Amino acid sequence: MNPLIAQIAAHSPGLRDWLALTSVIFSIGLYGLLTRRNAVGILMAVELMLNSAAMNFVIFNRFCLPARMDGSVMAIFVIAVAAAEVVVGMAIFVALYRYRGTVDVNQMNTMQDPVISIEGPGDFNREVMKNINKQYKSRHDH
Amino acid sequence: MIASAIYTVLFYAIAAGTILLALAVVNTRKLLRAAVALMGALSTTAGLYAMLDAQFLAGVQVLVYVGGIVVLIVFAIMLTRSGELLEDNPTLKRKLVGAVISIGFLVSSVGAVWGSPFAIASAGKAPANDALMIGKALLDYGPGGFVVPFEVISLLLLAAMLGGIVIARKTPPTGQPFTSGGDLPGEAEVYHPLSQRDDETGGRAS
Amino acid sequence: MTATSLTYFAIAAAQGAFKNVTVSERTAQAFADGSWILAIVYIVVALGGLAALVTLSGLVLIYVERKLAAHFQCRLGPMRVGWHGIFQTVADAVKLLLKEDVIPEKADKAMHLLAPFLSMMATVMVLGVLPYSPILQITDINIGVLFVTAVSGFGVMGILLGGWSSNNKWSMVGAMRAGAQIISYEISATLALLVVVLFSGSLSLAEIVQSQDAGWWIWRANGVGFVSFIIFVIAVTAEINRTPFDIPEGESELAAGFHTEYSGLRFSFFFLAEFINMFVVSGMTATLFLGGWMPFHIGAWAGFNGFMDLIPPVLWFTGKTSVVIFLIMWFRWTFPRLRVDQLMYLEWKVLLPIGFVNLFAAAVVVLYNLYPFPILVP
Amino acid sequence: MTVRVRTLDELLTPPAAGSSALSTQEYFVNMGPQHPIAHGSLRLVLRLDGETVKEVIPVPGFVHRGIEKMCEKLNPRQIIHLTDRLDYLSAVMNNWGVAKAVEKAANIETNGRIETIRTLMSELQRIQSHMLWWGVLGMDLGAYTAFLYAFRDREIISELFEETIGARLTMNYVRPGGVMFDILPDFQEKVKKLLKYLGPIIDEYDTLLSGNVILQERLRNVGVLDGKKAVALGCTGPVLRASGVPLDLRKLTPYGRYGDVEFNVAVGSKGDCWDRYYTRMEEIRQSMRIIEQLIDSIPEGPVNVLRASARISIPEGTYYDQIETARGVLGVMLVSDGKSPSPYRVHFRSPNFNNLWAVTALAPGWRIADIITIQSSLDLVIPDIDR
Repeated sequence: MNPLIAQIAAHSPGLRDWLALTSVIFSIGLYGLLTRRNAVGILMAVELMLNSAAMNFVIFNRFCLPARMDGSVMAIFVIAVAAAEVVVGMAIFVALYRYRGTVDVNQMNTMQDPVISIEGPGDFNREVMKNINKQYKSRHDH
Repeated sequence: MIASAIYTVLFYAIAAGTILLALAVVNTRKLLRAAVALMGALSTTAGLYAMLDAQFLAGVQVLVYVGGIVVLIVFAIMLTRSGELLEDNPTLKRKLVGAVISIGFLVSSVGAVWGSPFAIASAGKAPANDALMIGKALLDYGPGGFVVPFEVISLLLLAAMLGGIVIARKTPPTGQPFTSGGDLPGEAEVYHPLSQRDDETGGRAS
Repeated sequence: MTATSLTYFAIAAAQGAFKNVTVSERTAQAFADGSWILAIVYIVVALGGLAALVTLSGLVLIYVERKLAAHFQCRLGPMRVGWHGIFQTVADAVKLLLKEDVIPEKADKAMHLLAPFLSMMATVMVLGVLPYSPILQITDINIGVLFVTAVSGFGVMGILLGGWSSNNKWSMVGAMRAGAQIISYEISATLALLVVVLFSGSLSLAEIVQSQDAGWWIWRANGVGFVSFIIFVIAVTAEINRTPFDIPEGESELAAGFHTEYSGLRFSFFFLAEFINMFVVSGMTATLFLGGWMPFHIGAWAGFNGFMDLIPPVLWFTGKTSVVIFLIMWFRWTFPRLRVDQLMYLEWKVLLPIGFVNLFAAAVVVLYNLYPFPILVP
Repeated sequence: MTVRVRTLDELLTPPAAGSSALSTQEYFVNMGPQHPIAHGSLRLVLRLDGETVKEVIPVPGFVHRGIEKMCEKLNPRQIIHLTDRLDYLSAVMNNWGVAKAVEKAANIETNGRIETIRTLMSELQRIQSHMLWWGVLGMDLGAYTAFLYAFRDREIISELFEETIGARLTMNYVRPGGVMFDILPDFQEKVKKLLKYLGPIIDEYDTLLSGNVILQERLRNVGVLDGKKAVALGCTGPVLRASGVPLDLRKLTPYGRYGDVEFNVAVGSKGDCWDRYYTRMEEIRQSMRIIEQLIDSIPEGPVNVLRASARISIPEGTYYDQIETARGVLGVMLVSDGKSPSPYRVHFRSPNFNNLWAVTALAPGWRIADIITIQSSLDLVIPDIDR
């Protein structure tokens, strides 16, 4: 037998190699999640992470419980959940885009402050906030 | 022996491909290219599933991800016009933070994997017909059966479908309850020939 | 939806007794025996055969379509190049290959180059699992039917990318139409195909053919099979974008739809993919509903059956596929094209409900063993 | 100091009406002049929202040749040779239109043989024109076979024309005071054979296309043009008649031999594309009826009441006459100064120009594919629009 082939065969991937692969994919997804600003881009990164997690189930199934199918079943559940998540996610992005004209997550800050941007001296800023608080109140009173 | 060698080479080749494509997914500035790279990454993952003797799962992966999810993402990219606008280059700070966190995760998880003992079964041969086994497992109850989670997943999918429709549909006209068919407020201005016919046929010259 | 269909797949996929000797199995055997040369010969033969099949079926189908169209339209069609114009397609192919490959200035170049190959790949991958005869099949995977349904996703992506990357509004409209159309009709096609999977109890294409030993599913499945045959033919005609469902490329509306900006070799890839797609879906229809390579048998008529067995299986497969191809071509040269909303109406409000009811009926028939009509074979 | 503040109300109320849909962007596309539907060189600028048409702006003028201006340098006999290039599918009828105006202006009386031959040729050409339209409609809707069927049968009429006139498409046949050539001895025989052939063929057309569910779905209730609007737009011909207005000059102000024959004016009820389709199909049948009645009763006589070299002098004044071509009313206006043999000013009121603008009224609200149907059902010949 060719020694080279024997050498290659000796490096046949084991459980740890597979798990290392999924870890790498997961961390790539994590990097994307942290750096991307577009919501759709973030969702794609999440898909990568979900995918590597699902693969972990199959890997453990294959190496630790080869006679059963629990891991595959779990992976199917993950795929189904991912599909559901993408559907709802996309619907939300489309709705967001409709109202805000963008899907940049950095601009999804209406919950923190009704004022989008103010450029001016501090006094004016405070005046504006007062006005807005008044509006809040009058709305609430009604 | 030869089969084992081929398996090894295939594994490293596909793994390298997957990692490269995954890197493309998170680093490409054009989102549509990222979606194509995602399609590639998910397809190579299907190849990995096939190597793990989960053929049925590989088929499902391609069917659901490539045929469904990626196409949906592409549509979403087009609908939200993310494809036209290049995504802002993330700042160096962002990149650094992301790299540190993800590499930290990678190191810790690989370390954990290498450090833990696993109960690896010796007779590692998967059953010949995984589709049959999966079908039985999904509809079975008792130990090894997943019928309840399966039903829950069906419910989840239904809810997701309804939720998607409700969230993404057009806004109803103001002043009407949120139950109408969701007509555009501006649609009344659109001249539609069908609506025109009813009120003007009477005055037809003859 | 997904979970339900997955389960149906899983339930139906039971192991058959018969196992074909496919090219991939022979290769694996050769590797195991240590005879390298034989294995490489098998691989080369398989790849070469696939390439030859792609080229030949493309060339033949284009010629046949032109001739058929001509005779439907009371004219002769190509007559100049070779006897009755048989080399016309070759000449056209050479012309296309020699043409300049124009890429629009503002196109997304990488995607523009990638799209035709994705389209082609989706088609060629299916050719690898179709059973042409008991011994002539490149590989028989357990999940054959699922695989065939799955890889058509690449075709959608090819068309979507081709239309998007051209940076042309007509292409874009065509691509969006194609995306919506193929995804919608895939559901109906899958529902129709699940009926056969239910009856034959397997996802492997070779086993599905084997299960039709006693009669083809189109009539042995008691009407249910016939309904799903019709649904399947309609749905796959839509999936391969042929008239009356050719709205993604409808030449009088969108110039040429998603491949408006393609020329030369890349255009020929889309073009060839369309024709090989026709072969693929017709082969699938023949395999699922018309018994694949299985000869035509009638009950206990041993003499007749023996005579039918004399015809080689490859010819049976080719003949049945040709019938379906003829049907699809006949559609094209007779019907006008639908409008995009009528197309969606047909799928979501007509075919899909019928498909669901049909699948339910099939499940009932299989579960309670309801065979009101006698099966021809004892 | 710049301050940009969005108040709470602004934030909580959704954007204004138009933008609250799927935030789609309207876009413009050019349909033509290099587009399969342009049928020559018509440019339609479409304002689209996705697949839905918001507005259609026709931009004619790509095949403008200045025919009206050229006519000012030519004498009435020569003008005939330009009219076949207007609506090239109604060449004989265009000839006749000009001849009729000139005859009215110069007070030329023709005889029964001339009028019968003119009527016969016009009706043959009307059949031929509607056949071509039928085939092109089929082709536009994706049924390519219809196109070739139509051309196969059109060929027979074309050959008939070629034998008599010497041309197949750009025919110069009718001239002031008569026709160019006499009919051949076997003309009647051939026309009768043609009629015998055409009867079943028109039924075959119905079998191939008219009864098709997809075609009906594509045509019915699409592009409804009611009579009032059609009149307001100045539509004529089958387009107007399909909207329920029975305006047919052959019936209204009979010329030629139309007063002597029995035929019905095909009239639609709703004015949708299907009505326009069926009006034309019915007109083919009615034209066949007219030919049938006339073919056996062609009177004897000369085919030209003027000598070939006779000078046609038009007295000073403005003259107008009109004729029903395959697409509607062709009006010919001649202004003469009474001195020069050529008219001072010539104007054609072409049916296609007015029918074209029906697109702008019909298309909004429909899909891109319906533009094809609507434009096809209007049966436009672009050189007649641009002149």
